[in-house]
Amino acid sequence: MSTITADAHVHSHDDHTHAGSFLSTYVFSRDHKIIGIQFLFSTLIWFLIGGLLALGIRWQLAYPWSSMPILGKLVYSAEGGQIAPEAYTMLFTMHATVMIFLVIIPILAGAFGNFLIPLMIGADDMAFPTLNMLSYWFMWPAFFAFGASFFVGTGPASGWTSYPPLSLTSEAQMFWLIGLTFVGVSSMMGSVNYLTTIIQMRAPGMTMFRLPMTIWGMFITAILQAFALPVLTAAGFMQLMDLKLGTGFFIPEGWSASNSLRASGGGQPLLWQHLFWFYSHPAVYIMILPAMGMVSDMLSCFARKPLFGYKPMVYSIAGIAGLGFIVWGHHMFVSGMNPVLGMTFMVATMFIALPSAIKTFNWLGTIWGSKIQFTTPMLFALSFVSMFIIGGLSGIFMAATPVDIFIHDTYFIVAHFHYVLFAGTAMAVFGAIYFWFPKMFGRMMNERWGKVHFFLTFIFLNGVFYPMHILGWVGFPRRLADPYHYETFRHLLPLNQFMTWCAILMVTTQIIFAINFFYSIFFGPKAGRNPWRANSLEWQAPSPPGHGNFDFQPIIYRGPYEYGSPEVDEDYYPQTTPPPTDRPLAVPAH
Amino acid sequence: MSDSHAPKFSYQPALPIPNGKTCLWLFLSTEIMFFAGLIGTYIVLRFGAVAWPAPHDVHLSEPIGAFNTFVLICSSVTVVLALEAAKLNQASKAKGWLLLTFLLGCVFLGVKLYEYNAKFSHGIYPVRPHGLVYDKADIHYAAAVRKRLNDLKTDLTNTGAAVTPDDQARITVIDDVMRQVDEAEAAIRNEPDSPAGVIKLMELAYQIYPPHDHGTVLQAAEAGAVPPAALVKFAALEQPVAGEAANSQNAEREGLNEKYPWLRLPIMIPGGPMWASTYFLLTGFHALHVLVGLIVFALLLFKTLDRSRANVVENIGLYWHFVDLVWIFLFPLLYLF
Amino acid sequence: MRHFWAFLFLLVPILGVLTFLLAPYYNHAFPRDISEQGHVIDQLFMFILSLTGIIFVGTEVCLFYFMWKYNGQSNAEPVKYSHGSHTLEVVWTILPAVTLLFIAIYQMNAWADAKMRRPNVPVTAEVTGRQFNWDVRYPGPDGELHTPDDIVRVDGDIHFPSGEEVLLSIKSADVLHSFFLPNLRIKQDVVPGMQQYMWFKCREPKEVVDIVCAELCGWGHYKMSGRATFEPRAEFNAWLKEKAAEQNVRQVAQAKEEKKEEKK
Amino acid sequence: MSDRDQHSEVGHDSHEHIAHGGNGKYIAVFIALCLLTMGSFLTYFPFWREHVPYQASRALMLAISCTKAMLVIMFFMHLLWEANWKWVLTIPATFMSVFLMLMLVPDIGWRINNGYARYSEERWVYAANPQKIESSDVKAAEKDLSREDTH
Repeated sequence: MSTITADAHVHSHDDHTHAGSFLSTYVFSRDHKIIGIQFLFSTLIWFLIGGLLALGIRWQLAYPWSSMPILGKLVYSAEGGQIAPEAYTMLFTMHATVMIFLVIIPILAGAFGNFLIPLMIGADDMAFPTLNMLSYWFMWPAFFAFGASFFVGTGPASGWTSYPPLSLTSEAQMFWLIGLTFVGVSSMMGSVNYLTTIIQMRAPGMTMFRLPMTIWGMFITAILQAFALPVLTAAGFMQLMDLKLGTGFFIPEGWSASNSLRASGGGQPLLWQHLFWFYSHPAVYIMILPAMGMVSDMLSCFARKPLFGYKPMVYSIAGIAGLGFIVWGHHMFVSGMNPVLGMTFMVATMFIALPSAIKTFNWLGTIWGSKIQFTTPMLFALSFVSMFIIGGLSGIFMAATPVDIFIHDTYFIVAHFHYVLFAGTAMAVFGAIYFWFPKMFGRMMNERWGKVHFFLTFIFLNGVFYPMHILGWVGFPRRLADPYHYETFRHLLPLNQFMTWCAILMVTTQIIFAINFFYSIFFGPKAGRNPWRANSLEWQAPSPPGHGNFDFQPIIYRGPYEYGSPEVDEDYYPQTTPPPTDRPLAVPAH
Repeated sequence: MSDSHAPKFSYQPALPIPNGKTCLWLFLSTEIMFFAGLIGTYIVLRFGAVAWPAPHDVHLSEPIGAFNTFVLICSSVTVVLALEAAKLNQASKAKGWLLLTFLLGCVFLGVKLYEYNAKFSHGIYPVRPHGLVYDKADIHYAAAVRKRLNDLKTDLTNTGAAVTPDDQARITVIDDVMRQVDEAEAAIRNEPDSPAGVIKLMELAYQIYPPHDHGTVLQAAEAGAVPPAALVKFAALEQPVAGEAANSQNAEREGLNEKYPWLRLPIMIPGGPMWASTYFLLTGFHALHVLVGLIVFALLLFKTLDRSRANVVENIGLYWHFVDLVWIFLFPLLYLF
Repeated sequence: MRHFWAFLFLLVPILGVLTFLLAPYYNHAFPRDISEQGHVIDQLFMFILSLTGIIFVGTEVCLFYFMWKYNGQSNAEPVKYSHGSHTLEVVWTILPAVTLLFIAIYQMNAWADAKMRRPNVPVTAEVTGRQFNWDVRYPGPDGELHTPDDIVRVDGDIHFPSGEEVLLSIKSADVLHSFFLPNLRIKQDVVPGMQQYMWFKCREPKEVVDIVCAELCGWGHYKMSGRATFEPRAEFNAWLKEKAAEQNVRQVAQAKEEKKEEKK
Repeated sequence: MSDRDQHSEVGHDSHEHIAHGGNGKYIAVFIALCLLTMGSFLTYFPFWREHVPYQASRALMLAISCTKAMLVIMFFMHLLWEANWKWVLTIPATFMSVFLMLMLVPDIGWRINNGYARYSEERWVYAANPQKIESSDVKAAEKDLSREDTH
């Protein structure tokens, strides 16, 4: 508090004086907003690629070995449009890799983290703008490496988990691992930067417990990345060495590949799984915590009511992070891991359901007794809650070790993580794009088409992913190019065809979103500073914010969820508006 | 550090330290996790291993390791003195200490290179698809030895030029080893149920690359891992050496590979491949961190190290101490355990 | 149409529950259980399904009700200016915690039975996963594995005695695989260099079921299938004998062939 | 290059008034570090190896390493004089790294035979040391050896 300066009105004079060359403004920009938008566009392009890869998978499951229309002809013309089993293996490997490492994590932490953190805490930029720029540009080698891996042989085909020794038999894995390393370095740079910014650069009055949930989500995510990712990077290097140099960390003695014996040995394939999941379990929270935060903000804003149980929400996020580090073993219940260890991991896993439950109840509490405005972002936020309930509850099945023996590696798992990642995070991201679009581009997106987009996506996503629970109930294994090879699963073909058509329609629906998005950037109606009449700090800045973000010194007087406060006449009470008695002290300069 | 920008607004920092230092400490926590992954791997793989070579088997010299530890400790002190000098605005003094740190870091890397060279020259490194190091003297080992011998012989005989006496001597050595390989393989083929062939191979392996630590073999025998018969044979091999080096306990026995450096036959070190994997992984990443530190020192040496740069010196110092810390754990784990 | 969105969200619990209720009638549920121990897993699954089903319906209906009741267009009441309730937080922390703890303890026994309490019987067979087949090795008359009288089959046709405890020693020859018998509710990954055990008991006298590989093992993962035949002990022994004889004939033939080649 | 000035001021205030005692303490710590290094190096000598069980010397080395680490962290990295934030930044990482290693032990550090899984036969064929050989085989081998010697 000692640092509050007397001059509370720091006008930004260099809004327009900073104009550098095109390259330094839009390409190698050090401005967190430009970097955030760069991340957004890159990840949306990868989102498209990942979606098309998924369509390939779905096509093969619905019409095995039959020529895929349009795409198959383009990509697999040599095989007459047919997806070969090698290609199928590559499809699901790269679908997961692209979606996780190049879409979800960078869109949450990279795009929204970058854009929102300084704006929401009242900083003029990140603590280290150059580091921030580097963290974006370190994604490009990753983009190239993952992109190149498609063209090496039949592409990486050991699953996104890259379990050795299978992964050590493929040359494309080298590019995959290099891509992973660059993603790791980029995330590491990003996360230390975010942490420093959030810890050190909050506006006067913005105490930790006045931060919006979005920032809490980003903060905990950054901690998870900082602590978990280095372990994966280390493991990735080890696998790279096993692949290229001839070490044997993950290779048992006397292991042979491609008919030649590998002299180096003495390692253990399970070691990779441990190190991998030590990162990748926290990573599933990296993929959802910021979304949870953004959903909390949207819910409270459009319910016009304070967030229910702010502190329990914060504690439950922290609880998820803490527990997230000691439950990785539940991915390995049937992997040959010591079953005693399995039991300890099972108990820890059961308890990680607890914070998620608390969050869900608090979201319900938030809309209780409110006045809901059914805007597009609100619909996406509500669907996040509704879908997260399904995804969360199906997690309990997997935590129950004996049940996991049966459903492990079946479509039940696929259903679970798609409900959390697609129906959860991706829907929250859509909502967040609709919500913060005015702040990013200064214009509004079209509401009517937004609702159409929501409606169709909501229907089709349930059509694709809900039946997966049923498939899993039958024991339908994932990652099989032709599950109908087995008599047990032959009768599931019609259901799979239904799901595939839903998937095709769902991907088609996104055209509405794309058109709406690009049209609105140029022709959408102009948005004011605060089109949603929201409280949090970013809405007090100009839309879009200029260099330096604020045209006044932000001073914070309250938390971000004071909607419907009896103290004021309007139903919102921005964080920067001084309490009535202090009013003369600092009036935001508009 | 370099990319902090001028503040436009006032903030309410949670920690009473500059942003650069906050960021650096956070970075160090990620580094802790990185090395935890590496060192954890080493510990569990090592203690779960069937066999692990003693330091001398793999030409690991404890005094050199201890010297390197000393060098790093010295450099830690000098960097801290550089910081103190910078804080007192004694720029030239600070630069002097920093230069000394830089030099000490170079010494560390130089010693490391020397050590690596000692491994490489003995063929101890992991390389795909086959290193020179084999876990055990089995038929694969025999095949590898045979292949190397054949290659050598073809090189010597196919040159077209007249066979020099020097080459002739080499061919004699090759033929001698080849005969032993043949004998051993024949024994394995003819009496697959008897350990005689394996013992012959082991004998050959000990000739090519004798265990440099007598204790290893004895320990392995105590654990029931070496067939006693092989031990009998090994003891017989040991006899003349014991006599020769009666007055010097640490004298190393010379193997064929050391006697004839051109031979470079595959060698048997139980647990050797895994040892090489972990050793080069750990020391390699540590050396990489040292190198990064040195680059930053070098850049810093061109600047005036007065009070305004004390922060920078402090941050790179923190990093350097962390590198030192990692070595503090690596030294006993790699050299003395 | 004011409540359009609320009713859209109401579809989630309705269709969700309906799907699970109808699925068994179309045979879209657990494959037929032929094992002695599988019902434990099935019961546990159904128990968790009903428990989560209740919570699912409760929360989703609650969400619908709030969306319907507190629609900004129809709700004239002022919003409740509430920051949360300490009592409620405690209640909905403790309740799930107790439930979860209960599930955790309730299932431990089943887990121990499945993976920890190895039955004290001789190993029936050794199964090896390799790209892309399941090989099996029966101990032969001397009851010991890795002896010359072993019976080795590599055609993916694996027989087990039914009605008695079967102990398998499983391992992998190349990459990770997973030995999955959906009809017996058992699954175990096989790890190269590691030898593990799995055990089960078939209660039906005569059954033929699929063996599925449930861990990605390469391009041919989808076709790494096998057939497990369960038959009474007598038939099983007869089958073993037949296969042993077949193997001997084959070996003799091979030996003859080799000799012929040597002569040439 | 420089960080925000007001922060540096705050940063210095917190520990400047504690008497550092000049560079003397660094030299003292340096000497202590050297002595400790020599202490762990003692285990190198055969005399020590013969008289102290290796478990004891390993524990000693680990203890010495931890002491050295604490000295470096506390004095060279100035944590002794820092405020409470140091715990927030250092303890979670330390805890997690130790936890990671501990959890690896039952599977990786204990993999030859942990009661639930063990090395497969094929693996033993290639593993570093041959398995224990039956006594009859040893006798046969010894017979072979004696026969050889008579040649």
